[in-house]
Amino acid sequence: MAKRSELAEISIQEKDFCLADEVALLEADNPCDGAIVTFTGRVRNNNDGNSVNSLTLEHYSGMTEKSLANIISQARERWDIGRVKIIHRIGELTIGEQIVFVGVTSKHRHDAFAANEFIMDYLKVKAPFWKKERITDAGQTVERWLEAKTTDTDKADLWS
Amino acid sequence: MAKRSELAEISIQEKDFCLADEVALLEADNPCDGAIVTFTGRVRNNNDGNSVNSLTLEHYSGMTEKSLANIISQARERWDIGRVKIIHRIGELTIGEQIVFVGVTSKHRHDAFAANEFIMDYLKVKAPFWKKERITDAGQTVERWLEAKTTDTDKADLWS
Amino acid sequence: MIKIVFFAALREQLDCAELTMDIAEILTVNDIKQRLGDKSEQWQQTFSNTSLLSAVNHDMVAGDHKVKSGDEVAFFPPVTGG
Amino acid sequence: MIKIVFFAALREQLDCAELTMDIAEILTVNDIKQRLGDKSEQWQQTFSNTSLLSAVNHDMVAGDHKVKSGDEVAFFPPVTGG
Repeated sequence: MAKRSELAEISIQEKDFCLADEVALLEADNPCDGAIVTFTGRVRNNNDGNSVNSLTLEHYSGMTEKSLANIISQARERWDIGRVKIIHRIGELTIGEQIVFVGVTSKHRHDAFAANEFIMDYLKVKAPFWKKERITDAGQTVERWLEAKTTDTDKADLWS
Repeated sequence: MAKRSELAEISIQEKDFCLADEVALLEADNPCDGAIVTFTGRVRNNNDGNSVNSLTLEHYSGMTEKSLANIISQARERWDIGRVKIIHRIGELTIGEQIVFVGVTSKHRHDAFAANEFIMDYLKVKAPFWKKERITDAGQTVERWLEAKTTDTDKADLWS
Repeated sequence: MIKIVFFAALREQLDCAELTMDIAEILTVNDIKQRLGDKSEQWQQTFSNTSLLSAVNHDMVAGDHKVKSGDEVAFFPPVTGG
Repeated sequence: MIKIVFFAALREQLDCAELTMDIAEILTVNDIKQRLGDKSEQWQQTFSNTSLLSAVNHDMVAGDHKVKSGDEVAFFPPVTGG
């Protein structure tokens, strides 16, 4: 397994990230992990049939980092994984912009896949982020807080 | 769903690939797919305790493309996915080099994760590639064909 | 004294991001909710929403979790990140 | 006539990448294996390996698959890509 201390595993940031740079960091000096799985989430152009223009991401600084560190620890207990990186953006984001990145390396591809999906599923229900969408509804631009999906809670429950 | 015809979904090539370029192609003009999952497999520095120096990848041209196209079709039948890209390298590869890339976009992250892992699991047991490793065993450099793992067959069977 | 913070839709509904509360004895998170609800009709209604989540010192907790002076208590709607 | 191709360790064991075989009647993949095994002691032994896989016209097939003139038949060890 790669030394973990070399990487800051969690980054909450306003600025965009570069997938290639993140993957290069996960792979650097890491010749034993043959598998790398990445997840990238982007702002979609619609939600529940409404056209989305942009969104604002709010979070609970301090708790966010703690909850994500806790999720990574749980993933490490369950699977044999090497390096992990979670990036989550905050602030104003427009269509197509990257919101979240999760990268996991492992000797075994299944561990990398499972740990990555687990991290995303738990992040969705445990990490204190909230999205406010600016949507066009019947010609009007309105802001609304996104409602949590029960399917997300169900997905996270599947791991327990 | 993004138009598929824009992308060649399968590429068997000697030359290396660039993850960032592949992801950019999967995401370009694709504002409806909020999730993208990538898998990258690289040459590890060891296998069954032996130090690996390099490997050679042989394939059955024609059948390779057909089998991968078939795997993608099966993935499309099972999950709601947008764009798919599979790259597999052939020829001589050294430690740390990229061997295989699978990228899948979707509106829903679970579909992207599941389809990507399914494609990798099926590729491992259905696509006609063979690896010959150059390893150092007790001080001697020897070549040997990699043995197929029964765990790979078991993983693929889990999907049926 | 404890610090209480609110987030997202809850913060907007209350028009309040943060407040402090003097507590003499040890209270549960539910006790604190109750006290906050006592502030007004509107707060009462807001805190009757059973989907609200609670955290103490950055850990998600249940309603029977005990809060002591110096703790940071947070209330917020179900999270929607990722 | 059918074309028969071999890959990887099998190709090296046989020291043969490709050959053609005249077939008058319709044969199964197993029949073809049998005929190949008749070539020599070594081929006999090689084709007695039950883990060998077979493909006809680029599709993986079972031993009872019927082969007709013009088909391309392939034999190879379990695959190890990815």
